[in-house]
Amino acid sequence: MKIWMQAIWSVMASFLGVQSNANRERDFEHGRFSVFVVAGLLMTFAFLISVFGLVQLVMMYVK
Amino acid sequence: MAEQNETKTNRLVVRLATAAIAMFGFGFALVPLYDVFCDITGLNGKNFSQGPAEVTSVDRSRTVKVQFVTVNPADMPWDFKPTVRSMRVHPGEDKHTTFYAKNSTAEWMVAQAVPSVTPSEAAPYLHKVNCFCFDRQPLDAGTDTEMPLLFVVDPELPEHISTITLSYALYDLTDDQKVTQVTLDNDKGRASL
Amino acid sequence: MATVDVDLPHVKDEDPHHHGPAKGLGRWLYTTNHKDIGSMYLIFSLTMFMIGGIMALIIRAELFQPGLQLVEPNFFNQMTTMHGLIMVFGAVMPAFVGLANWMIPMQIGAPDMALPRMNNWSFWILPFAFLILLSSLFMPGGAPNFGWTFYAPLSTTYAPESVTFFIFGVHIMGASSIMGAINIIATILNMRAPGMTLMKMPLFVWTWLITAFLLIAVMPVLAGVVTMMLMDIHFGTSFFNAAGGGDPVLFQHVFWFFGHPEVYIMILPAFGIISEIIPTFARKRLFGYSSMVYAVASIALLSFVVWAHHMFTVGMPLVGEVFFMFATMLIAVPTGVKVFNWTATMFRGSMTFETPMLFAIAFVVLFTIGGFSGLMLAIAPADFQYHDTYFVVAHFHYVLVPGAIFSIMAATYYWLPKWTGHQLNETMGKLHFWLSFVGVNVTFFPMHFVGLAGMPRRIPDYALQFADFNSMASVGAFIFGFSQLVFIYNVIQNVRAGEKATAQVWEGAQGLEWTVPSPAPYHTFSTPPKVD
Amino acid sequence: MSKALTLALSLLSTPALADWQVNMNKGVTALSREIFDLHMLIFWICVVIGVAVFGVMFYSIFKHRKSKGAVAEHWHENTTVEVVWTVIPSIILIAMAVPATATLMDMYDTSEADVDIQITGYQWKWRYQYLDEDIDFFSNLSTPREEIVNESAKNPNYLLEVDNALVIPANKKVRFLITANDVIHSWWVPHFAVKKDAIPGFINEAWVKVEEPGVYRGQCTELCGKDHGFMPVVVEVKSEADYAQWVADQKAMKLAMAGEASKEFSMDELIAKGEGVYQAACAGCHQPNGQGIPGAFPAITGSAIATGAIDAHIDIIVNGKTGTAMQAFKEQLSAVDIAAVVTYQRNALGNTVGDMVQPSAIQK
Repeated sequence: MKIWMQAIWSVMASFLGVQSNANRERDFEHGRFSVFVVAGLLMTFAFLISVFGLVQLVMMYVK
Repeated sequence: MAEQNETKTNRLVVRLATAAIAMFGFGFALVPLYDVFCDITGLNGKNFSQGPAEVTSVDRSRTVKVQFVTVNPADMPWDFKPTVRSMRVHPGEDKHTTFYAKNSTAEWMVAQAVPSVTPSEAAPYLHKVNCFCFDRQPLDAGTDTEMPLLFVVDPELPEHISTITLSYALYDLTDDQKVTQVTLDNDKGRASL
Repeated sequence: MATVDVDLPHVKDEDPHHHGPAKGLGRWLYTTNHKDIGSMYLIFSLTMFMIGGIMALIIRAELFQPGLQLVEPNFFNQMTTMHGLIMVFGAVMPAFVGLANWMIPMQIGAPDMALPRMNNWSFWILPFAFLILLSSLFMPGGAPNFGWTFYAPLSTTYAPESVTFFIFGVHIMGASSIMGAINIIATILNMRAPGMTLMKMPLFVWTWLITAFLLIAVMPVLAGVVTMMLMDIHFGTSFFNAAGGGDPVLFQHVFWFFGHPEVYIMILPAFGIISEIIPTFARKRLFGYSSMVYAVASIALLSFVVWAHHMFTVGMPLVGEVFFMFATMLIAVPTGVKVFNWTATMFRGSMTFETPMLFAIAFVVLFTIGGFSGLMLAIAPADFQYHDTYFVVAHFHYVLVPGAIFSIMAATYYWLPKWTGHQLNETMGKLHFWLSFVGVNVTFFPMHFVGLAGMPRRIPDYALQFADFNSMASVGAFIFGFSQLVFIYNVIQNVRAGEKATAQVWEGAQGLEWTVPSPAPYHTFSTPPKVD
Repeated sequence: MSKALTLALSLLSTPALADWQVNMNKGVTALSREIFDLHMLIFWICVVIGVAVFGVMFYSIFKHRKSKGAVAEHWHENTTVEVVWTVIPSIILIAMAVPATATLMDMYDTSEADVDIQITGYQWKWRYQYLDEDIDFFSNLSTPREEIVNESAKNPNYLLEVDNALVIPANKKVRFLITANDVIHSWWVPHFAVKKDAIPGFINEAWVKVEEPGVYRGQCTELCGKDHGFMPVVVEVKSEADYAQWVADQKAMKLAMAGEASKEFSMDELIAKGEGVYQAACAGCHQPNGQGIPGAFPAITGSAIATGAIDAHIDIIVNGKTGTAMQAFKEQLSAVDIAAVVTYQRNALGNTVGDMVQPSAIQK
């Protein structure tokens, strides 16, 4: 499970575009490629949903 | 080491090639996906609703202005205009109107109307119970006709929408008809591909 | 096709009985050597850059003054369409593939690309794809005149007959890009020298790995959309024809679903090149290497969810407009901010300003200006005033000309001594740089003003209030155009003669490619190097 | 040196009135000013960030040069600094999106309009139909061809002038229903900040409430073929009284036109009127001299139709020809115009058929 949490955390860091060298070495040492792909797709989908939610929120607030 | 590397490369190449072919298929899958997405959000003013709508109550307290607009595409010589420009309706009540079409050319022709609604947000709430746009409309040379439209505005129409404009573009399908000799489109769906 | 015969001087490499390149035309036709194929891609790209450039000069000559002076409006539309297609698919992408072919094997210590024969094949179909495209200029009805974005129904029902040639040309270009991408991924993932782990790869290799995945995901969608066009035009389907139940807006959605990742395909390799050059001339390691790798990787996914910001005025529901505005802003900022990493690399470095570094700094400054105008375009309500005007033309030319093209020139000046074994002529390089720098700004900066003032895109003639800035842009275009002849002279001169270049070539350079002698022998790293 | 000379020469030669507008039009509606403010806000944010970044960069370019003895330091990572310089611009720019959403929601206001106008984009002209009144006309570019091919001086409204401008009342909400007849066009008036694509087979809507009467000019903004640059938009905003007067005049003119259709014309009157109609409606493709463009548009001189049976000649003009660029001009030209242009084409441009047709004989 820890692998998945690290992968999701790394993917979120990549969305922000900032990552420490230590995490990168950990990801490339132990991380499995397929885990990262799945985590990436999941996080992209989560990103879509959260932006959609943010949009609804802002449109409610601004009305 | 080289052979083991060889098979690894081949396996990777096969996987990448199938990914490319899958994406080619995905490009084509976008077409039905787009129609489903349009149906839900009324994107681009498209609505495919046909047949009686499950509308129970008539909301007498609110009136919505429904306008009718017609457009003749490039090579469509017919006279085509709504008999009634606009009407005020209560959401939930069935309303009827007609569209006038005249084939002023010297040959038999067949045409099909493509509906479009604006604001696109209102598209899912305008139910067309019976519409001349469901089928192809043949007209002999010089004859004219009045084409029926039976529609109802859904009471759940969002509050801020007070005017709905329903537009029809009348397309000439005479060549298609002659080429494909398709009998009149009987699946009552929108014009098939 | 004016090919300059780059005959690499034959230097005895360490393996005496190993035969060098074959002689004559056969060498180039049957080569499976990544260096020869790289050179062919680069020469082909330079030729296409010139052809596309001539078309740009025809466009700017017509727009020099109000009134129709030179060309018919229909031919003008052909010029804008072909200029766009040739520059995107003929100049920028093959140049990056050429640089990848040359440098990736040497940077990861591989003897050659994973699939050498497919590598030859994916180059050699390109000239024929562009012959098909360019031959449509001489067909009845003329070349494609519906813009490089070929929106339906202008590109289907109302297109000249040559549209079918355009479709087959695009099919072949797509096939070449997909095969190139598969080759590059296989090489990077499977043929790295022992010790060269994914962690130690240079950033140029990383950006190309991500670009290759983008290519594989997106070029098939482009092939799909042109196939749908083919079926609409010839086989009576109605994908984009409203008469048969189709929808022209569907075309725009599928095209831009390919289109936006495509613009990232054209800029990520440039990020990689600049991240190689600035550390060398600042003599300081790239600041935040990990952040760059992760940011570039996230682009691969996020570039798929923002395509509709090209279509804000098409009539989308309100929720759609707001969603794509937010998504575009949320993605544009983290990627734009990567520019700060290059600035931080330069900070407290020890810099010298040879030609590659000049081009790299110009890239950072001018690409960022293009990035800022991109952020302005992301604001949906403001985009109602910007959309399809010269403000958009100024935006994408700032990210493409001082962006992609300057990075390709920087890479050429940076790695040319390694390819040809001769030192660069710095004064001529600087002359080319300053002429191009002035030309690019005089050409494209006034376009911001006429765009904001209300001049639409793709028009052969304009109202009088746009006259002054347009004549200025046209003069700039001719300065920029003719200064590229200086570039060609520099390249040919460097191939022919020049002082002997050392293996290290640049004092601050790091990387496996600098461990091989200059000029790089025909076969490098036949035995994998030791990477500590 | 020669480049500078040509630059100087070119700047002097353009007419003095060409202004140097560098910024977006503030516009004449509440919305266009809101959009202008958004534009300036995001512009200044970008300038501030740009000055900061380039400042640091040029500072380090001048300070940390090898020739000045600078020795490179060895740090190359600091995630906190990176987080700071990523999060701060992100927050500024995302905060930017909230007022933008507010403006966008105002633009999608669907309250009831006072005037509804259907705008249809044709290949290379606009058609305006007032839904409530029975007014329906085409708006063609009226810049004379001589000005375009530089045979005569260009008037100040070069390429931004039409024969029949769209007329709308001031201080009233006017709703535009925008669609297209053939390819995708885009209807844009910079001073209204209204731009909407006209898509064949579908309808889009936009609206405007203009405060000051005046004439506002715009252009088609989506590539739509040969004369994409030659189909401008001109909107005349009149006060309510003037607008009502204009509507009345239009209706009176329509009656007069109907009356005129039943009048008998002489051959010379028809030919004279026909030449004007030919230059406006037909010369675009068949060329002013009637030679057409081989392979694209057939010639009128010696054409089988123009010299053959007059009914076929009338029919191709009234109903057009499917599958070709020849449109149905039934709705674009009045019966008088059609009779005049038919008579003109049969007795001019090198044709001498000698017969004529009266407007009453034109069966639309």
